[in-house]
Amino acid sequence: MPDLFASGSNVTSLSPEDRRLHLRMLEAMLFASAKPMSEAELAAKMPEGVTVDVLLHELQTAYASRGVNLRRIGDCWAFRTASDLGFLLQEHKVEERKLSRAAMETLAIIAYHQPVTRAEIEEVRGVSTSKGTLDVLLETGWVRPRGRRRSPGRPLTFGTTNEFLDHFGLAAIGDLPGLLDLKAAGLLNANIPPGFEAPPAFGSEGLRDDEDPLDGD
Amino acid sequence: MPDLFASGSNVTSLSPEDRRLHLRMLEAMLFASAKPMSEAELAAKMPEGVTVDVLLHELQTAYASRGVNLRRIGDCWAFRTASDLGFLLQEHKVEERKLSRAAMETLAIIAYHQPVTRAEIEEVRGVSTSKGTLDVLLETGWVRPRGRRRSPGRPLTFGTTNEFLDHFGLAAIGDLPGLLDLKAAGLLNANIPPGFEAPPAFGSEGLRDDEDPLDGD
Amino acid sequence: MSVAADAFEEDTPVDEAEVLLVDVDGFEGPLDLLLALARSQKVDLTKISVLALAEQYLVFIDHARKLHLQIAADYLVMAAWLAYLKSRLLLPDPEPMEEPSGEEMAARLAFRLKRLQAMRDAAEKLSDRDKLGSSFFERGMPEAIASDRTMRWGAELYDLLQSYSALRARQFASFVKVKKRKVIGLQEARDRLMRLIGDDATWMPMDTYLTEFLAKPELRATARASALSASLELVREGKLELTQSSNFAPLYVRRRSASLEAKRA
Repeated sequence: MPDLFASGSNVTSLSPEDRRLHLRMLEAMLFASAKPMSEAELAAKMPEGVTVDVLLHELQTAYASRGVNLRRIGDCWAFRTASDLGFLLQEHKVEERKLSRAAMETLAIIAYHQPVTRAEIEEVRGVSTSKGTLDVLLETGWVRPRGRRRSPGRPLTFGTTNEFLDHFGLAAIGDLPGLLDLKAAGLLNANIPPGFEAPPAFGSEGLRDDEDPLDGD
Repeated sequence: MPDLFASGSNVTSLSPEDRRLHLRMLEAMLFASAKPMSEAELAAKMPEGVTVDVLLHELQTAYASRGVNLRRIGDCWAFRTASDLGFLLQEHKVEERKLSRAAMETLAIIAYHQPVTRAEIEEVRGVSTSKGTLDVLLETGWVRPRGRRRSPGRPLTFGTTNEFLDHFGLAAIGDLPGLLDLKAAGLLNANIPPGFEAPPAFGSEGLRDDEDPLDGD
Repeated sequence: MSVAADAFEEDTPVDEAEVLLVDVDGFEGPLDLLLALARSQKVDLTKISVLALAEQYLVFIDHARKLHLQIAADYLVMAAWLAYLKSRLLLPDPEPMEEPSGEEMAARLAFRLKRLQAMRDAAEKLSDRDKLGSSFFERGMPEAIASDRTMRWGAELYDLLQSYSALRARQFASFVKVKKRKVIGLQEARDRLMRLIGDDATWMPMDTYLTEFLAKPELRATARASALSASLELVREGKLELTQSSNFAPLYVRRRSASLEAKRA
């Protein structure tokens, strides 16, 4: 593999090793910085007598044909994606949003108690679930309507999806820690009354005996 | 200035321009993201049929001697500053919560013995794990429940995450310091390995292999 | 969160009473103490003498006992086991038995010590590594060009487990509340009986006076129990009389005539 820094020096007074180190130092600083850095800021971190601007231009040339370019922004410098590759970053502008506590709790109930109806979720949570909460969970793609409970009103039952397993790194729903496991891990401080273990987590696949398929209505 | 992509290709079926573009695309995506990206994520953005792993190894070699290195982190990749240049970047230092000795020991046992159950951790340490130790490790994001052991009670098994690898600068679990030696010595077994020698017991009758008789003095 | 924060510093002792001298000395259980003693033999762990180690341990525990220090049970269990191991190592093994030989037991112990030491060394090596955020760093300016924004929902498994356990913990609390049944106290039962029976000297089933409670299933048991206790007390004091025709038959109660007469007199 040819070396980016092997030749083409225009700083001949320094040993190649020193020059190489100085370029590496600049690269690291520009990479880690949360904002563009001025030549003065960079120079303050470099050994005395290093001509930072010459090195920066050298780096700029080296990166000119690459996926990332070294750009001059005012009197500052920063690494930026090559402008022709901006289309690749469409997905990286993704803004990560945290689920609300209510949504997290509802998700946990659906995961542990599935298949579960909205009324059952509300019973476990002790508060009524706003329509938005379930909508948000459906939007995440981690929750899906599974079927209908064979009971008066035939309410919808909810369960988790494969994307849910994927996101949380679980091989199967049965791998969710039970209450005793949670307690052992220090996550659960309460005393578990005897006979109050977590409900068995059912597989997300297939319908239960008391469930009808969705398209049955 | 010599070009990183000018030669050394091991992807001969593609035109040099295509290969060059693919490398640039990977560079751009990996530079843009602070979080490690999986090969699958990267491949999804690349033209079909591109062998991403070959290109990534190529990039890794190209960046090996630079101020910024491409690191493999499990099935993910990320650019990180070279660790010998950390002294330049102390202002970016993240305040690290110090783990207790017990937590560090538990983390090491999980890393080296994974998948490992809580009971097995306790067996190695010789004490019951205090409530909260596992909780703290789960909260760091370095440890996760992996699955369940196929044994009575189906206890939960724990393992490490990609964040663990990233934090400790490991490409894979196989790179844990001394892992192979420990394995060879049988020290990662739950049970005493065959051939693990019983240490000499003082005062026991007879001579051992490494003893000579006390002849006539 | 304070519990978790503490755990970063040190495992928190469960109970004050469990804090012993041996623990104060910084040992985390018998295996930890044994390992410290083994290291004091200043030899390679593979070459330690398990017999000498057993003796050292027994002396240590003995010493602690002479100082009248409380010693946690697991240290004593280990002491007993080591005393047994010692005897097995010193005496020739009897006929082959079901249980492992002394040598095998010693090897097993040495293995556990070596394994624990190996994990401690590994933990140290991990701590000493160059770490993200201290020796090497991620991109400081991850690029996010705004337009066509997609949303990604972030949630960690830890958050999920945490929510579920918090939710269940809340329910345990209310579970306990439900268990707090209403109880009819003795005094209440006594006052009630005295008030309702009044001067009535005719035999009436006790339940007559409890109808209000007996209508509520959850109060039935407590109302009967305290009414019975109160009535026994009142009989002892000479204020009431009780009668029953056979086992489990209804209990009849009336004001004791003698007391009535006494009152009239």
